[in-house]
Amino acid sequence: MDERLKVTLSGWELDNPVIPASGTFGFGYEFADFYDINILGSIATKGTTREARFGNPTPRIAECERGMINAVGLQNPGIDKVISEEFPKLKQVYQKKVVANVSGFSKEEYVECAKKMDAQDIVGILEVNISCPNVHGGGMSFGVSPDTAAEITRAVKAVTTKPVYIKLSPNVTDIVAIAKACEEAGADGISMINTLLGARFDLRTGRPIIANVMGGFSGPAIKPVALRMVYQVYEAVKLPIIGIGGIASAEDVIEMMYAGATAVEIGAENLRNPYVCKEIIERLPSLMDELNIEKLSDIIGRAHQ
Amino acid sequence: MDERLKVTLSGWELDNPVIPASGTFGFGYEFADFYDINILGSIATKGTTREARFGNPTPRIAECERGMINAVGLQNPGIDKVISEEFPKLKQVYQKKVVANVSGFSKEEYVECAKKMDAQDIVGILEVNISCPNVHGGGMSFGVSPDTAAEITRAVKAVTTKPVYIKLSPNVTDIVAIAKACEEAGADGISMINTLLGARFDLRTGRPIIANVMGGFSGPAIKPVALRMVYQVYEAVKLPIIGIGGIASAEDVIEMMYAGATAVEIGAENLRNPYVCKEIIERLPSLMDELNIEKLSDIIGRAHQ
Amino acid sequence: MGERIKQYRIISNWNLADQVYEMELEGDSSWITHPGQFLNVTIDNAYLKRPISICDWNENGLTIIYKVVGFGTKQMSQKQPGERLECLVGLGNGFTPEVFDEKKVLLVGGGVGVPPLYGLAKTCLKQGKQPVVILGFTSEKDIFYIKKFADLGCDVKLSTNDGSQGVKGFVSDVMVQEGLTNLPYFACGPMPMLKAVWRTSNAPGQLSFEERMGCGFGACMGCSCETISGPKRICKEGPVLSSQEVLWTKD
Amino acid sequence: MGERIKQYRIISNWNLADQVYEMELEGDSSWITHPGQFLNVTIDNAYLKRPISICDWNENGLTIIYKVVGFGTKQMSQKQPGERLECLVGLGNGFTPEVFDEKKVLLVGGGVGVPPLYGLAKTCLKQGKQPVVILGFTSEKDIFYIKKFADLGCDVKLSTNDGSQGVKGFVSDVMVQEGLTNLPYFACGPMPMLKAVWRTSNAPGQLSFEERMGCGFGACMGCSCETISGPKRICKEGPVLSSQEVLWTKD
Ligand SMILES: Cc1cc2nc3c(=O)[nH]c(=O)nc-3n(C[C@H](O)[C@H](O)[C@H](O)COP(=O)(O)OP(=O)(O)OC[C@H]3O[C@@H](n4cnc5c(N)ncnc54)[C@H](O)[C@@H]3O)c2cc1C
Ligand SMILES: Cc1cc2nc3c(=O)[nH]c(=O)nc-3n(C[C@H](O)[C@H](O)[C@H](O)COP(=O)(O)OP(=O)(O)OC[C@H]3O[C@@H](n4cnc5c(N)ncnc54)[C@H](O)[C@@H]3O)c2cc1C
Ligand SMILES: Cc1cc2nc3c(=O)[nH]c(=O)nc-3n(C[C@H](O)[C@H](O)[C@H](O)COP(=O)(O)O)c2cc1C
Ligand SMILES: Cc1cc2nc3c(=O)[nH]c(=O)nc-3n(C[C@H](O)[C@H](O)[C@H](O)COP(=O)(O)O)c2cc1C
Ligand code: FES
Ligand code: FES
Repeated sequence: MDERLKVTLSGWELDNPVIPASGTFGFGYEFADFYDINILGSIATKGTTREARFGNPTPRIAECERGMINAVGLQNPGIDKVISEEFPKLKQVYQKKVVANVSGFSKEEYVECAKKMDAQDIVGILEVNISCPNVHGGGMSFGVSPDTAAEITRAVKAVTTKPVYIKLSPNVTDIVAIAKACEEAGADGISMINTLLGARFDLRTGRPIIANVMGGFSGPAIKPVALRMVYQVYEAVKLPIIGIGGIASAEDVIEMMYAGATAVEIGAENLRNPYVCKEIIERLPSLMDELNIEKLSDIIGRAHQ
Repeated sequence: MDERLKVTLSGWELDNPVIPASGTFGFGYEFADFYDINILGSIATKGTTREARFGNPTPRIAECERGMINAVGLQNPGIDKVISEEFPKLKQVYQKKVVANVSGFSKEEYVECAKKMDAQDIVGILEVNISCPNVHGGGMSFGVSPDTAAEITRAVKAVTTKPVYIKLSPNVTDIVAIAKACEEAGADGISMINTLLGARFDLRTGRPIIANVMGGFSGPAIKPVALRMVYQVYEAVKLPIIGIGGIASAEDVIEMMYAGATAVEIGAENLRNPYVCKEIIERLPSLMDELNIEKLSDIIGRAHQ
Repeated sequence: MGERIKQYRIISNWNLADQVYEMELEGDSSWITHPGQFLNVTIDNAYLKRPISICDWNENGLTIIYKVVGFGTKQMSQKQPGERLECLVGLGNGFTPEVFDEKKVLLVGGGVGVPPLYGLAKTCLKQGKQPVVILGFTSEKDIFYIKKFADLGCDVKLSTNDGSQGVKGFVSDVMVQEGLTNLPYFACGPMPMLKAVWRTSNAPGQLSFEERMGCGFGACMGCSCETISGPKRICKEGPVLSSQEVLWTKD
Repeated sequence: MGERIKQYRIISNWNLADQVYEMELEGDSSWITHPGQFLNVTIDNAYLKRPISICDWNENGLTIIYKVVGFGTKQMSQKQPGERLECLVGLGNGFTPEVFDEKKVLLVGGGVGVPPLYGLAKTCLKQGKQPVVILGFTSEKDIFYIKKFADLGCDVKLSTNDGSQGVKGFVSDVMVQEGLTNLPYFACGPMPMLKAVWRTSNAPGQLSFEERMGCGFGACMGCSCETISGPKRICKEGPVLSSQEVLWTKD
């Protein structure tokens, strides 16, 4: 473990800023087949809802240039089973705390999930996904308006003492307004970005590849959008940011931290290369040497200097 | 010329749906060095403003994975010189009509540009860019609200008999609402999408690569977003759509037409491969054979069937 | 390079039937425990890997059979002997013929669902079983591997949709005609074929499924299907599911 | 493949100085009309091409010199003789020494701004001119091509920033020390060097500029700069601009 990689999120010191993103790492233990997952900064667990969900019909996956679309639709066993089955399985192979990602289709559902997560020692940060574009939750998501984003933030903050990070949707006109609303409502941090809404069509049939037509587009292709939004939000709020979107290399981690991220999450790339987080953590020290970076924490927001 | 490639935009029959996108083909004549530009469906000319503009400071270009960021900022010689110098130069090497792209920083500027373009025989369609994210025109662009989009549409429609196509920005929460507002305000068609707002940072210095920090992100990386938006707008409005965003091959043209486009514009890819439009036009007939497509016009919106 | 990402050397790569190729790979096969498992092939300039079933294997390597249907399989078909193929390995549960006590078993394959049945046939024979094999193809030009199955000593039956060889019709027609509807079965092929086999048979069986995959190793939930015992990931709890788990109805 | 996208065969590609490589290419050079023109190199897995100046050319091909600074130039440095390099050609205006009547002219190059001056020196000599060449480098390890210029018969002067070889300081210091401030000049190098040369000289000259480019052939307006006679595209009206066009001030 390299001291130079340490970063701190709301008082929680991580060994390094590398966190697999929610939905691309299950509840972590699947990856113990590939490497010792205790080397990770933390793990953002699969988006959890009050009830068990199967999610959307298949096909749920489409390939894009340097990215992919998913329309998984929050498949998960429901919060009670996550707590009674998934977390215990994870604890057998993993000794750190997690970034627990929760989602909901009503304020009450968020609140209930947050309450239950609050009682879990393994939860280091509560990451509240107000943005999932895959789910037909009756109209637009909570994440597209400052008011509803603030409402969820306040409601969740009221029932937990864990640091609350609101995970923002990029499919909005003014992401800064939404981040500010979350800050004012008491959020402890911002996770950004969730997937862009995208679609692909089958060359042979002309039909949508995804059963639900549209899905969440992510991977290296979206990185410039993520970098831009992290940069904008860093300028506007004082909260720590977990930077997400298209990260696939140690170079990308550094670039995202320059933009303003304190830590990063890595999503789609885990699916294409299950070793990517390990490779990045191993590569960071020598890359820092090449770039004359003494401590990673020195470079957070360097682009703004 | 292959009859099977013909498509019709507001009564104007194009030999094929392939149109180089505004800002990536200058005023066309530069490309006459590469091939006979009369093979093109049409040409969307460089965004034109009332006064001459130098645009933004350099660097204005950054590379991305399967795409690029530009912050040119509407460099152009101003509408009078476009009419007195650029169009005549173009006419020497090109016999068809153009899609004349205009931009502005006030309603009056749009109106003035539209009036002047209206008198030009060479203009087949007036494409009104309400979305350029590069220009600091005092706050948000006209393209992010249905009201201002409709206002510009009405104002331009009032001064021209040319078909008016409104070019939409993808950097919005609800592109359908904006497209609908344009339809109600009398637009004859929709061009979509303009660039996504993006940023990149220099690995060595940590500084933004683009002098203006952010710029317009385009190229194959953004195609899934463009396809999704074209699909959504096709569902919601009855206007013809010129599909734009990440098109780089004949396959991409077909996919965009499945989503709902009647014709397409090709942007960034012209910069990376000046022959791309020619190659696509030449490839389309054999690809149509492979896919059992009799006439291109048959497949417009096939994804919605 | 992570240890479950393996480099294979291509020994041969040749055209077996219309658009269908057989590729022999030299490299690690120690991870293969059951026929019907698969690997995930890295494709240059494509974001996701491509899942392909193991057809056959020995201590030196393995064989895959694939059909060219798009960008990735096209690229595979253009590789030359001596070149390398990168694969993520150790994927899928595979067939478990040992769960059936019966000696006589039915193997039903359609199109590029045929390859995993070859390794399965070998495993069955090793377990002292007598496999009856029904292979279904669209047309004469698509047929491959009949002789390979016969050479193993299997009883092989053939159908083509257009009747250009073998029985005209579907594999399920052969099942009925030949009175094979009471044998424990193993099936791999397109979804309509799996459903037809499942409907036609009165016995239990194992079905190998396909789905568009994100990861292939259980992380993304991209490939899930609903079963009697809850959601299953085709790549992890599958691709082989028991006939008793599917949520289909018999009519 | 469009006709201005050319395939070159790499004849040699070797390390000339610290991170600096010289690459000899066999292929079409008929498009080269002036020293200082450039081509745009295709890089695998990169979206944009990379502009590199022509250093030297003859009827069989051309030579380029490049410094490894990132992804694209690194990839170029790893290419082996016999491999191909794809380039978009016919780019840029180039130097026009013929516009000056003076026999004695000054060529000033800094770092990887040196290469185009080599072709220019040859052209000057062909036109009966006597080039005085000042080459500036950061340090000893960065120096290249001094002997090549000397072998042509040029009067060569050297500066390094750290004084490890030649005059310690900048090329402009050499201009002053050697009394070369009244010669028509040609300069290529980093922006601060161009400015220093321009400020130091009392004569007219030609300056070759660099800018991040989108297309390299005049389509995108990515590379524009403002001049006395309006905006110019570095890739099309440049990269060489007259010293009388720049909008700098003398102090
Ligand atoms: C567990 C499993 C085992 C498989 N084993 C074999 C095998 O042994 N031999 C063989 O030829 N094929 C097999 N397939 C199918 C094979 O994975 C696809 O044909 C391949 O991924 C297509 O890649 P492409 O790049 O050529 O096609 P693309 O250009 O990606 O797509 C072309 C068409 O292929 C189909 N397709 C794409 N991705 C998948 C996918 N992940 N699963 C199923 N269909 C897809 C779609 O119909 C699509 O329209 C298997 C699939 C799975 C899930
Ligand atoms: C007209 C022209 C002629 C040139 N001639 C030469 C030459 O003869 N020899 C030589 O070594 N270099 C030359 N350059 C610079 C060369 O184009 C860049 O060094 C190269 O594009 C960097 O590519 P990369 O992928 O290695 O670096 P990247 O990874 O893309 O970037 C690394 C760094 O290189 C610089 N850079 C990137 N793109 C450009 C660009 N288009 N122009 C200038 N700097 C850039 C930036 O500082 C960046 O931080 C020339 C540039 C221009 C515009
Ligand atoms: C297959 C898949 C499933 C995802 N599921 C969730 C989820 O359950 N909750 C959530 O907040 N984000 C989810 N995401 C979004 C990612 O966490 C991440 O924000 C996004 O993919 C952008 O990062 P990337 O470009 O590195 O993939 C999912 C992404 C993918 C690819
Ligand atoms: C260098 C550059 C300049 C552009 N200038 C304009 C412009 O002047 N007016 C406009 O409406 N769009 C402009 N665009 C946007 C394109 O016309 C197009 O909408 C966008 O690039 C998406 O298409 P692409 O992915 O094919 O590049 C520009 C794009 C680029 C890359
Ligand atoms: S493909 Fe990712 S879980 Fe099956
Ligand atoms: S680089 Fe495109 S105009 Fe110069």
